[in-house]
Amino acid sequence: MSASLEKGVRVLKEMIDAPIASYLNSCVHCGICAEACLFYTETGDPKYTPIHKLEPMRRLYEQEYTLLGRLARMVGLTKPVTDAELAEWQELVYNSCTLCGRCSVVCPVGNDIVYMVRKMREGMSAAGHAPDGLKGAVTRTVKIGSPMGVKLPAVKAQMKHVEADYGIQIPLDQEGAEYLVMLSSMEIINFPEYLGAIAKIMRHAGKTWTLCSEAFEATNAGMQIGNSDLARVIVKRIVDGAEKLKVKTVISPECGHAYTALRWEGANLIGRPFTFKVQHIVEVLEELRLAGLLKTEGMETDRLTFHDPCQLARRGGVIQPQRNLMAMIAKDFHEMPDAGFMNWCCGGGGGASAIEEGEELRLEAFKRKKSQLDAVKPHRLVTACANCRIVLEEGLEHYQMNLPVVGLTETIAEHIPDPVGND
Amino acid sequence: MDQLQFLTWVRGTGLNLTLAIFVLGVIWRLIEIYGLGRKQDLSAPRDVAGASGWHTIYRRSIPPPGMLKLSPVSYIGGYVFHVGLAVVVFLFAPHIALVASLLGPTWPGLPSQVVDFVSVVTMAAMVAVLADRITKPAKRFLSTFGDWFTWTLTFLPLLSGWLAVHHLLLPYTLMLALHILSVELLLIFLPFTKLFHAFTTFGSRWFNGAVNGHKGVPV
Amino acid sequence: MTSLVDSVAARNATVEEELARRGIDRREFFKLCGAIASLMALPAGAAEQLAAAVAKARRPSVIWLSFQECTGCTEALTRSHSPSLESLIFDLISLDYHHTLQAASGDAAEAAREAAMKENAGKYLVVVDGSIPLGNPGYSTIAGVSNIETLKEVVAGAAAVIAMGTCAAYGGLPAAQPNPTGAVAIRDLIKDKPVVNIPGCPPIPIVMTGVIAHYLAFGALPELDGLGRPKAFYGETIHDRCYRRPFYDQGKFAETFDDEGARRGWCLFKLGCKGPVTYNACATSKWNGGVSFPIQSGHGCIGCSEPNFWDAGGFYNALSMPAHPLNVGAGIAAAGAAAGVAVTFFNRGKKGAAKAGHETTTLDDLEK
Amino acid sequence: MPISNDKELKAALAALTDTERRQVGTLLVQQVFDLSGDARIKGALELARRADAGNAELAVAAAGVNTARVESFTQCGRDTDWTAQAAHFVARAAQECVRPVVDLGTAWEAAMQARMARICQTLAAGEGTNNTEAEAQYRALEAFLQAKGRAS
Repeated sequence: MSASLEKGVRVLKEMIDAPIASYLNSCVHCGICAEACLFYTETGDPKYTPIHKLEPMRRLYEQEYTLLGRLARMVGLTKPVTDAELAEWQELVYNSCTLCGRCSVVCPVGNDIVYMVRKMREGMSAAGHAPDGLKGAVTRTVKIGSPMGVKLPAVKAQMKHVEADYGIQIPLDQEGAEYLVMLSSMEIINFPEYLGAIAKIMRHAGKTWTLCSEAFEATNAGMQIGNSDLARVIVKRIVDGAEKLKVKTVISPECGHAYTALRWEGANLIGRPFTFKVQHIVEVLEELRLAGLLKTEGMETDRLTFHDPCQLARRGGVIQPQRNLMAMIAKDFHEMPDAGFMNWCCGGGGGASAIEEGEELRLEAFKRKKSQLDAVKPHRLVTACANCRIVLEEGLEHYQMNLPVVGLTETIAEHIPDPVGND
Repeated sequence: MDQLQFLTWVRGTGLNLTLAIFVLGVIWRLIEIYGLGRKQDLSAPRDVAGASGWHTIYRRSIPPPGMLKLSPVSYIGGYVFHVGLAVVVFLFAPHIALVASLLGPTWPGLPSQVVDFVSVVTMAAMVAVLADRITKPAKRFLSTFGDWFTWTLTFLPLLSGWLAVHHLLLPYTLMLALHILSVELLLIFLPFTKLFHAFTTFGSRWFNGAVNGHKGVPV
Repeated sequence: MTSLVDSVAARNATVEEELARRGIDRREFFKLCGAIASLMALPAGAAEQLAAAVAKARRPSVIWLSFQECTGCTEALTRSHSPSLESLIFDLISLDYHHTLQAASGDAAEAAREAAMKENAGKYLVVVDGSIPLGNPGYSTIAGVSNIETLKEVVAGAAAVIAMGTCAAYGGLPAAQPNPTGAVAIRDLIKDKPVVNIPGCPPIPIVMTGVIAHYLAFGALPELDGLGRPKAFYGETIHDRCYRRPFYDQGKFAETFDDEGARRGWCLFKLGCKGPVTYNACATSKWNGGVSFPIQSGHGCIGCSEPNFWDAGGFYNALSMPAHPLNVGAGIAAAGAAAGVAVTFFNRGKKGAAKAGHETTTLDDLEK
Repeated sequence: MPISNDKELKAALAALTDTERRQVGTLLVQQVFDLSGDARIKGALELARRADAGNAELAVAAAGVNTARVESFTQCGRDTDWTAQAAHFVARAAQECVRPVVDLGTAWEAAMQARMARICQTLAAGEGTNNTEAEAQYRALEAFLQAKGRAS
């Protein structure tokens, strides 16, 4: 069975609900969502206006779910959605949308546009109009277990390395541990220091934790491509792993979309509430800090600022914790303009960074982040999402900005003293 | 049909027809839209004070940080003409008398001269917003026939009403009749065009607020 | 009141001779012409010119036809009080036939009319009050002859027709819903003769005098507006000339007929006054020799000089109010709900079918 | 004094001066340089080896190495090419050697990143996780100390 327009339309018909109907009837074409979208503000191309990205779905809604719309179609006043149209919209719905949600928080009539883009991707993917990059990523995640083809040996190798580097034993498949730590492939491959930081922090806080051999991958390319069937397969592994190991809390790592996929979409994908808690690592660190279990020493003295990953802050509700954590370790911390709730996206989220043909557009959109950084001129940039880090570093490299990017968890771990008696 | 007959028709049968279509249209469309329902969110909510659908309904009237300077005409022009419309429609003596006669309650209005000034400001704001729609690339790109049509539908009652009150341009009988007719056209088309955002905005803001409020994000 | 019959001898006398015969001196006559000239907004110098012309004019023969009417128009014209301007009207014209006023009756009356028609063929004026029933000629007849026949016959030789009162001008109350007699106005029947409408229920006598004097003096009917009314009298609305207009502008309205506002003489807009939509001279020339007019006596104008004023909604419904009580009841709401529920039923079905027909996407389903 | 485990390695590094630590770091990175072969890294290592390397030169070299490092990231969602990833870690290890100030931490970091590069190579070859980079690093440090004539 292969993807087809008919399948895509059927999925969209399934996805359209009262909120989408209300939104599509409320839009007054005021263009303010464009002013909030970096793909429009940095290119000036009106086709990137967020609400326009939903045009095929809007027409389908009108023709299928409104009386006048159905009549109009019967008499040929409106044209049904075509496959060519969906193909044309692929660039708008994927390459030029990172699901950052800024349009949804500014729309004067309250349209949750990113909610609709996420649903539209269901139809697009079912109709076979998803970018190859994402298709590859979701195929590898389902077949191999990681969008970047990371298998357990690689995880084990990194565990061994971290054990040597940090001198801490990395637990694997420890039943009854309090925390189940997930890793994103990005961290396994590019930022092994994250696992080291976790090990150090957990030992410092005296918390039991474990990795899970069947479910080490946190990210969910199924959600990024916008296909709940595949996302369900992926997230189910984590749920099974967590429930098998009977952990109390699953920690979503320094990644934006992994958090959204597990924390907010997970229960809806598998159709029942979780029996365990899900927390982003930043939430866990804040909890430890509040419980007095996170005693850091020394302060970073250089000029720092923080990039809020969209899925963590605006889309996830975790905004103040990272500031409290930064206050613990940074003496010279400055907020970027529009930081926090209204922060601008790095340009690579929502699977966008996995789309090769979207590279040029992403670098164009990065100018918005550049202007934010230019306003603060930090010496180092701290964030809490591995994908943001790479997209930021590529952008900074492209614009010859010499600005190192570091993870919040690793930076905090550097300020945790080694317990006495260690070698 | 002469002017007085035309006026009598719009004040009588025409008004009756309009209110019927309006009431029927609004109820039909509201059920048609919100009848689609939505799935319950099974994920564990994050309770944060001030993060709920109800909060968003009023809070979304305030421009989010940094947005006002990006689209000042939309915000300021939009505010002025919406508030202006509300004042002209609900605080002008003849309108209050009309609504009171139809629905019962009455309330004090503003002096006619004030309402007259407000209506001129409202019309100016609408022209500004129209100019913005023509010049701003994103807005122009989005604009369909519906936008220009609904702008006209909203502007004509204001203009004809102002001209009627001042007995300008056309004999009062005709101008008053045209004013009433323009309001009737506005009401008839309201449930079937983007003007229906007058009703669905609250539902949309509530959904937006609820979905994000579930995640503890006060939008 | 000069009896019409014995005026036959005076028929050929000019207006001047006739006035002298009645002992009305030239000053009184000049006062009349001055009043008419000013009323018709003629230039100042026109008074003498008007007086000279009228004096020389041979009194035109006038045939007054009364059809479906209540004789209110005649009543207004012949109100007898001090030798008023109105009574002088009969000195300007030779009223040869008026079946209410003339002493003769039966065949003698008809004979008088036919004589006048024959003698002044092509020059006499026809004044009509009352509408003409087309529903059935039998509804209204004079001497066995239907109004429509009489009208056609008389108007054939007329110089001009003056439709006196709203009935003759626009059909009037007889034409009100459901218009059982099929009443129509003069203008609907007479297309080949100049017709002057002098609406009002009844119209203001001075307006009649003005039109006649204008015809006598200038040998033509005054300038008319779109509805055939002399602009001199019907060019402005009552509202524009109303002495209570400042209260309207300040929003000071009487709420009931005897509340504080009414006693203070505030605007009667909220009590249904149709002044704003009614063109007439009531507010300026007023009634009964300038004593008063409806608004001045505390009652709103009912728009009696406008076509269809009788069916323009309740006299006490303000112009900004619905003309008739509205019925937008539960039925409408129910219909709306029904439509909504019906569509929702189909939508849910369609959504359910889409869900049921959902084919779980597998990896190779991503490729077309 | 033979070095047989990381504890002794760290102790030995602690006993060195900063300049010596930079040279040891460079030495360890040189051992895995074949996994990268990037000219910018080659230049940086040669510069780091010279005791008289000035800060300005180091900064220039650091920028080049940083570019190499960023370019060799494995892109999100792309299939991992472990060989290329090894080059990424060589660049990260080299970055430590051209820091203006080198202390015990940076030397140790260079060693660790060099080992990660070797791990990537073993993963690319599919030989599981064990490799002999650690021992190679011990031998290299011993040789360095020998050459310095200091048998600590």
